[in-house]
Amino acid sequence: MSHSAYGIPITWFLTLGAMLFCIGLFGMMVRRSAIGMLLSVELMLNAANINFIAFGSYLKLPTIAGQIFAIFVITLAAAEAAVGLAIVINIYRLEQHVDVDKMTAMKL
Amino acid sequence: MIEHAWLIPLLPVIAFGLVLLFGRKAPGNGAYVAIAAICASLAMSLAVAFQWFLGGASAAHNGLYSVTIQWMPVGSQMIDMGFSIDALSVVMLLVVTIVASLVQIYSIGYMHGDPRYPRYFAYHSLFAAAMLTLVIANNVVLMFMSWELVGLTSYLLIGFWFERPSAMRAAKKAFLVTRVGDVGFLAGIILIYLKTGSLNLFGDAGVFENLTRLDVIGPWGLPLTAIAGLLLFCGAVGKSAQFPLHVWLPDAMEGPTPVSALIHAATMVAAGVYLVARMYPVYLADSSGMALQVVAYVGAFTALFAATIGIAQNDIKRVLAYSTVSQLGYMIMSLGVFGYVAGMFHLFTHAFFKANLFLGSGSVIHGTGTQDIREMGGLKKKMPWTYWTFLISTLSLCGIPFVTAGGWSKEEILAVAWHTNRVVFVVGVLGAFTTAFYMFRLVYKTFYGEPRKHDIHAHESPRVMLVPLVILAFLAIFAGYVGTPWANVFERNLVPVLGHHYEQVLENKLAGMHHGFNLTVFLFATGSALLGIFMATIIWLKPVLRIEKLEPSFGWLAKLVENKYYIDEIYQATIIRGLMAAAWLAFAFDKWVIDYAIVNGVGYLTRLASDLWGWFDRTFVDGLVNIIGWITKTTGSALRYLQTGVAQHYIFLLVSALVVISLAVIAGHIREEAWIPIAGFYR
Amino acid sequence: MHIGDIKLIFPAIYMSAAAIVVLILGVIAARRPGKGLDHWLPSHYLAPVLVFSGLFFSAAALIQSFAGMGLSIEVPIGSEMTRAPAVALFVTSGGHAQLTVDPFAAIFTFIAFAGTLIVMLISLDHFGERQPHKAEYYSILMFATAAVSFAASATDLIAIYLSIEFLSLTSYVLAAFAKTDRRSGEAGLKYFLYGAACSAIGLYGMSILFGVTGGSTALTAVARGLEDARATGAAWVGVVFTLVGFGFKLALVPFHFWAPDTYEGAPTPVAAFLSVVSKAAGLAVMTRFLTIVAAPDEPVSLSWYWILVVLTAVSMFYGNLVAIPQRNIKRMLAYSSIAQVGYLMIGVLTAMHSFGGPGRLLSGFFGVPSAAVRSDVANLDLVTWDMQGVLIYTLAYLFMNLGAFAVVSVVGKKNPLNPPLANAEAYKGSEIENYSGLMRRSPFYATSLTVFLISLAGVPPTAGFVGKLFIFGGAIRMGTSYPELIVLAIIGVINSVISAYYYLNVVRLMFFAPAEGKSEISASIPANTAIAICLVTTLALIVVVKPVASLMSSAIYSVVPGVIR
Amino acid sequence: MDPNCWILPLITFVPLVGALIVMFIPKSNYSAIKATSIGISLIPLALSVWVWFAYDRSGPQFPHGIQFGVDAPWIPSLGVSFAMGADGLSVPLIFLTALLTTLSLVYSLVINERPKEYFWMFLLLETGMMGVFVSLDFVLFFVFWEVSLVPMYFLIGIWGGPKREYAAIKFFLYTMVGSMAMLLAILAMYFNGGRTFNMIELAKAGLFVGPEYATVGALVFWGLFLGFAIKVPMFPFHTWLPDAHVEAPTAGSVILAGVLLKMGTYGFMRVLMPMLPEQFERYWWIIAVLSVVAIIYGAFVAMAQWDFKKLIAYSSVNHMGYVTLGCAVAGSGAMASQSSKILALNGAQMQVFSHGLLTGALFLLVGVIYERAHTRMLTDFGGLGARIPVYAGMLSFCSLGSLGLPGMTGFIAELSVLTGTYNASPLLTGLALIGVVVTAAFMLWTIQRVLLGPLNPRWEKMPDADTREVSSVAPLMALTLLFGVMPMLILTIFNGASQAIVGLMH
Repeated sequence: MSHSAYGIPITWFLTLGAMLFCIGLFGMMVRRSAIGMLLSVELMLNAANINFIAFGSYLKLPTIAGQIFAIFVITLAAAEAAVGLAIVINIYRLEQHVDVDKMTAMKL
Repeated sequence: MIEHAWLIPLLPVIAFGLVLLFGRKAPGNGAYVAIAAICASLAMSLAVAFQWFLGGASAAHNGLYSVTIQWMPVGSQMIDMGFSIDALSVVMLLVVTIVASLVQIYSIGYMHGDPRYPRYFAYHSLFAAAMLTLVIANNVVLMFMSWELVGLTSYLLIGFWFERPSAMRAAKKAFLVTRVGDVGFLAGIILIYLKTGSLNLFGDAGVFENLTRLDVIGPWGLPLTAIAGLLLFCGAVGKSAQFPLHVWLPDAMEGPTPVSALIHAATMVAAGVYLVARMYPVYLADSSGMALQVVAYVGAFTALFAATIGIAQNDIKRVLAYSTVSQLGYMIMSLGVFGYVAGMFHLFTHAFFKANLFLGSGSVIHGTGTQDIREMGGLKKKMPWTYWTFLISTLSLCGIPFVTAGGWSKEEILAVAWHTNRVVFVVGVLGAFTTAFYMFRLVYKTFYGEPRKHDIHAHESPRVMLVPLVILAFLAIFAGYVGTPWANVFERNLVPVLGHHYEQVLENKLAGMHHGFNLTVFLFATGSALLGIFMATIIWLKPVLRIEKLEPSFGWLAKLVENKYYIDEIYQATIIRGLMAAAWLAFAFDKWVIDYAIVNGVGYLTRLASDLWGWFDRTFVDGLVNIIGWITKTTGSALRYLQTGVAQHYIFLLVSALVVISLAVIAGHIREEAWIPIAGFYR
Repeated sequence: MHIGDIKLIFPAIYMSAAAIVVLILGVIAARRPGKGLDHWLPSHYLAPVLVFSGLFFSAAALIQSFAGMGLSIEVPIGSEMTRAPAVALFVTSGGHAQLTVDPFAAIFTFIAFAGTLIVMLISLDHFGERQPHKAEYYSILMFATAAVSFAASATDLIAIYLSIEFLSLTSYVLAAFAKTDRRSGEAGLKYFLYGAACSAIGLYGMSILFGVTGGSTALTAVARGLEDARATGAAWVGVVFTLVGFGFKLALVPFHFWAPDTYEGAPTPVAAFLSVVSKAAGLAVMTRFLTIVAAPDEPVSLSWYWILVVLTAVSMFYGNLVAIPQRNIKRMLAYSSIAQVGYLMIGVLTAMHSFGGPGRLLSGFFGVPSAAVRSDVANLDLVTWDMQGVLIYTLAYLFMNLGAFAVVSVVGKKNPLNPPLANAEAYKGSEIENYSGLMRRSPFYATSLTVFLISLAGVPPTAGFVGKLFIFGGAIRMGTSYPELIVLAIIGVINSVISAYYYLNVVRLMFFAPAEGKSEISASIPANTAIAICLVTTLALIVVVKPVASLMSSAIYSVVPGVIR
Repeated sequence: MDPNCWILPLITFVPLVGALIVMFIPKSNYSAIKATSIGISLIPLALSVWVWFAYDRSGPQFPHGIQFGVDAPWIPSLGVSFAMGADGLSVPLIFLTALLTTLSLVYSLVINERPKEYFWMFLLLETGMMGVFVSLDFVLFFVFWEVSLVPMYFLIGIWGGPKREYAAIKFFLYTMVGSMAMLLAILAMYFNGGRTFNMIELAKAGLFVGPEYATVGALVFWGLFLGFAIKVPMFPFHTWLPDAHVEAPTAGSVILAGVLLKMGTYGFMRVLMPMLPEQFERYWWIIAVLSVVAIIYGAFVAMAQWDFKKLIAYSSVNHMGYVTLGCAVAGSGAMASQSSKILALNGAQMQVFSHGLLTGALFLLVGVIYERAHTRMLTDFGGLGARIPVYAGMLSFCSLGSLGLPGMTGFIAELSVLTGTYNASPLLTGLALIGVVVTAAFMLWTIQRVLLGPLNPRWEKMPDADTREVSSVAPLMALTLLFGVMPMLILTIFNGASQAIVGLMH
């Protein structure tokens, strides 16, 4: 692949992002505890951030739109984490466990 | 008076309404109102007849007076309907009104004390009205409507005592069998209407004028006129109880005897003959002549066939019923062999003496309380009036010449048969012999010898029943003088009814027939009658010839004849059971195949599918199925089952769906090695 | 960055401000119970009043956006002057607006406000007086409404993501609001986890789109970027991943797994809110995204357009078939709303064809549509039938679904907060058997629920029928050139018959089954007014269709920014 | 268009207003509810009689123009207008609907279980039915078509017999499938016929003519046919009728048989024949064959029934067979001559009217005997003729009328249809004639079972028909006799409509 301005081509960043995304996704599917799933969500969001920043800077005429988007995403990730933890704590107070597999009161 | 001829049928209808609504309260609880109406009609008919035959009206209206009103619009043209007076209808008017009024007077005595007395007279008036409308109708549909109404009233009157199951069944049988015939009649009407474009008989646009349009070769190589003729004849067969639709008449004897006298002897059954006579131009226009052939042979066969059965009957009314069937066969036979005038003349005379016979048998039953002639005997002395009137009518029926009316008309028929169709002539003579044989068997069994059952103390009927008997007996003798070979008034007036064209056709069909007294025919007719009487006397009056000795050789024949050739049983086995089986089969098909299998099946399947899922998910919740087994099983089957309640599973399904979608989307582009430009795109 | 005319976005700002006011009042009142503000100015009655006045602001914004529709003005950005749509806000370089408050957005804001008003009326009755954290509940509800109006007008990837997340977060909290009830907690958690995953995937998709289409986040720029990046597979994956985010909001089939459990678990008013208002937001964003960015290429390869067609059909069948065996009415309504989304998607696909269709892609100055489109613009009345199906059905769906949920909340109201999970079986509030013989106990609720269910089934003369008439009409009109739409219409018809079955099942129970021993049902004035409003609109829509239809058709027009009249 | 004449909207919406008035009467006040409902139902009856006489027999007929027309804009952007009008086809049906509703309400005076909802639903049903016969705009037609469906569902469901729920839901879903197919067909016609829902313009627009529209035209034709055939009901789609009739309350089944079935045949004559003449001529023989099968099949299955009401339900299938046969022949293109096609169509319309009167009366009579004996099985009756003479008279009059005895409308209708069919295909007429005989058989068999024979001891003290029952059946009998003897009065009305429709069918 051609030698790019920053020494390493953009594909490395994209693959890193993709790997992080897949780990997060896998984490969501496999983790038993809600907290674990929260972590995986954070992972996925950060993977998207990496993409944004990489694309933003590697364009022929680089724009900062990517970074702006990344900043927004970070703030929202924080808010999401807060709300998520609030709900998880509430569940823990009721059932003394946060094991998602056991929470099947409503099904089918 | 001719212009007001439409009043004749209207009066009985009004009487019907009055008696039905205010029966109990009317004078003589309904009887006098009905009789007044029918007598008024009789008077008007006589006036019309007088004006028509003697007053020169027939000449004034050159043989036909027809008035119509608008009835039914079809597209641009309008079908109209009305009444017409000509010689044929006047004759029938006379017959119907005379017999009807006499029978109604007779019924006062016979039906005395019946719980539904007024309703009987209401039905009687309705019958008279329907019959009179039929006779003067000039539109085929009006004829059909009155034809069916006549059938309805016979149904009501036969089933008058409907508490008796046998009467009820007889009524239904009568209506259905005649209905089968009527369907043929209806088909005939439709064919005629479509081909000639009109339903009115007379007038230049009428049916009779453009019958030529019908004379085109239709299916089975027959001209349409023949087919139309045959279809109309179906109606006649049904109504006039010809073979094979004759089964209903003997059972119709379940009704009160005056009813049998009026309807099943004189008027209604004659309607079939009247229909063929009225539509005679259709038969004459038939180039192949097939229709008339069929009419002749059916008539002849019925005449002989019914007469033979008459011999073996033991119920007085059934004997007379079969004799009616046989005499109707005679009339139809005569029409078949171009004996147009003879047929109508026989109908004219037959009405009187047969009505008299039935009323006579009515008074016998009224007196003795039984209908089985084996229990009667020796009534000669106890019921002299009934005996003499019965004897006169029997002689008239057997066709004794010079003295009785029946003689003249039967001799006339045989004369025509002699001229045109010898086979029919032979059958006629044999018929005459058998008729005389069974009639005198009846007379000897009922009136001669000693009373077989001793507890019967027969008494003469009251005068109100005897007066009609005497009048009818008088007519049975003198009605014949209208049509004697020398001064045939009947023929002079009836033939022009056909209209000049068909009159000519009839003329050349009967060309060369000797119009006077025909010695050979006379000898044969009277000879066979006298032989019949002689045979009856030597068997039943003075038992020279023991009937029992004949038993071994003729036993089976007697058995066969006794059971009316098992016709009823055959019908029962084939048609009626077949119909019921078809009905059951159709219902089973409807219930199981269509309703259950298809409709409920579809409904059931969807219910089944959803219930299956319901059951499936209940079992899963309780059972701890391991994850791997669960994933492979569920993704395959129930969608609902996907909703497991566990968050991870949801996300798993989301991801798998996403993967599938992305692959599907990219599939289109893989071959274009789409990925390479990304690197080039960026620095 | 040019700010643009703030008055257009005022309703959203007003709503957020009102939410904050209610929150502060609630906090103050909570600190001094009894004699304080809580006594003479109870916050939870203030909220509906504020929302009601919000309605008027959104109407004003609608009128103003109508005026500005299609006009473009010179806008100073940085150094040079660029043309931008008059109704644009926060215009970035190259004339791309982040928010475009065109009539389409204004109508959705109006719908959101009306929906929230009714949800609040239901909540007042459902939770009654003694609901803990009343103020917080109503303020979050108002924040969510503000989020919906932002989402409706977002024409920029960032704006879309932000407003969708804002709405989702608020609805996670609402879903889990009944703190003491285990079912509500569980519902909230599942909703949160599933939502977070979907929005993450959506975000990842947006990042790919951002990259592949040349680095701009504005929808119009992305559309042009897609034009030449169409060949790369990545572009399509990006679009699909982004659609996951919107699909989650709409509860389209593969992204619907959260809906049944959440609707059953969450308090009924929240379920109502989720099923209507949050879906409206999803619908607005999906329509805007599809009509602007979409371009199912010709010849139609297995592009993501066909995926949407398949998903629509599957969600219709899935929603209706699985609703049949349900025994809990809220769960049944959840599946029924999944099916209803199917009908809505037919409308969206038809709308997409009539504007975003192939060959009509926006080219030239900031996406001014090609000549073909401009010709259609001229005679507004001619181009009917294709676009307004979505909006009319949304309006009809809003009122009939909210009406149904209102009655369900009134009938199922055991006590203010659902009982704890322990005696879940005891809590039969929303089991369908609970409705047997309702006609004898409370005829008003029985007849109104019957009208709503019959309307959901699409039987005339209700609003549902009018909606379906427009949707199927549009499908058949476009169907002459895109036969797959006729197939969808036929599937839609079949499904309305299937849906008639389980809707009528409830009606059957209410009218024919005996009502042994069940108590008379009574409800406070707010709930009755909510039901009355929905009843009137469901029955009256067929009469008032004329103005509504013309309003909707012109609104749909403006989806395409910069359409010059 | 001539100036709007507001008589038809008045007839349609007076019952709706009445229903609202009834809603405000307190539930306990039974007599007030019944009195107001019957009073209100008299208004449309009076208006429909006025329309009957004011109708100009030779005036403009459906496709070329309309009488009592009204046309107001409703959704102009879609070409939907509030259009109503009447012609030879609909005037008698309007009168029939009004008459049967009033008589059913008179008969329902005995209903004391939730009477408020009962009468309220009935008046709503009347609006629905009336709307179908007068509306000239497809959306309006479809709305009224479905509006009449819902109250009937409740009438069967709440006041019906033991299996009422199954019968009600079956009735609803059956008709809904039909009407949904019809909705799609209407929309397709809308786009092909120049974007208008107005029936007059669509009839003039010559839809789906030419080979390129063959498949679409066929699809639309069979869609509409399905919608109407289910309602008639024609042979394969008839299985909902016996269940619905047996389970419906007496007045309900009178309206169901008397009017709801007519909406199907009205659809044939108002929509299928004038608007899709080319398709109709291509597929007429299928409809003819199905109708003859219905005639024979209906008669035979009726014969195998023991439940009195089910027997009459199947006899309706038989009678409606004649109607569809008449329509099929009228659209048979070159097969039949013009005058026989008009005759067949006249016969079909006459049969619609006569079936409404006679079967309506029969169902009332079945109700009368059911109230007294609480059983409908024919085996339980016998010999009632002696015990209840007035009832016996009425029952035999109506049964004989329905088996086509001359002097009543049934005969005129069957005669005309059979004559018309003969011209098109003698074979079909022959088969249909079999149906005539079998109909006579099962009708007489029923009379014999119920009225004749020895009196069943259980009914010793059965009271005769009282004034309420006689007054609800007598008008129907009188009309059958009047139009039977003097068909001029009604046939001139039908004649105009038939000429217009057949004229369109080149």
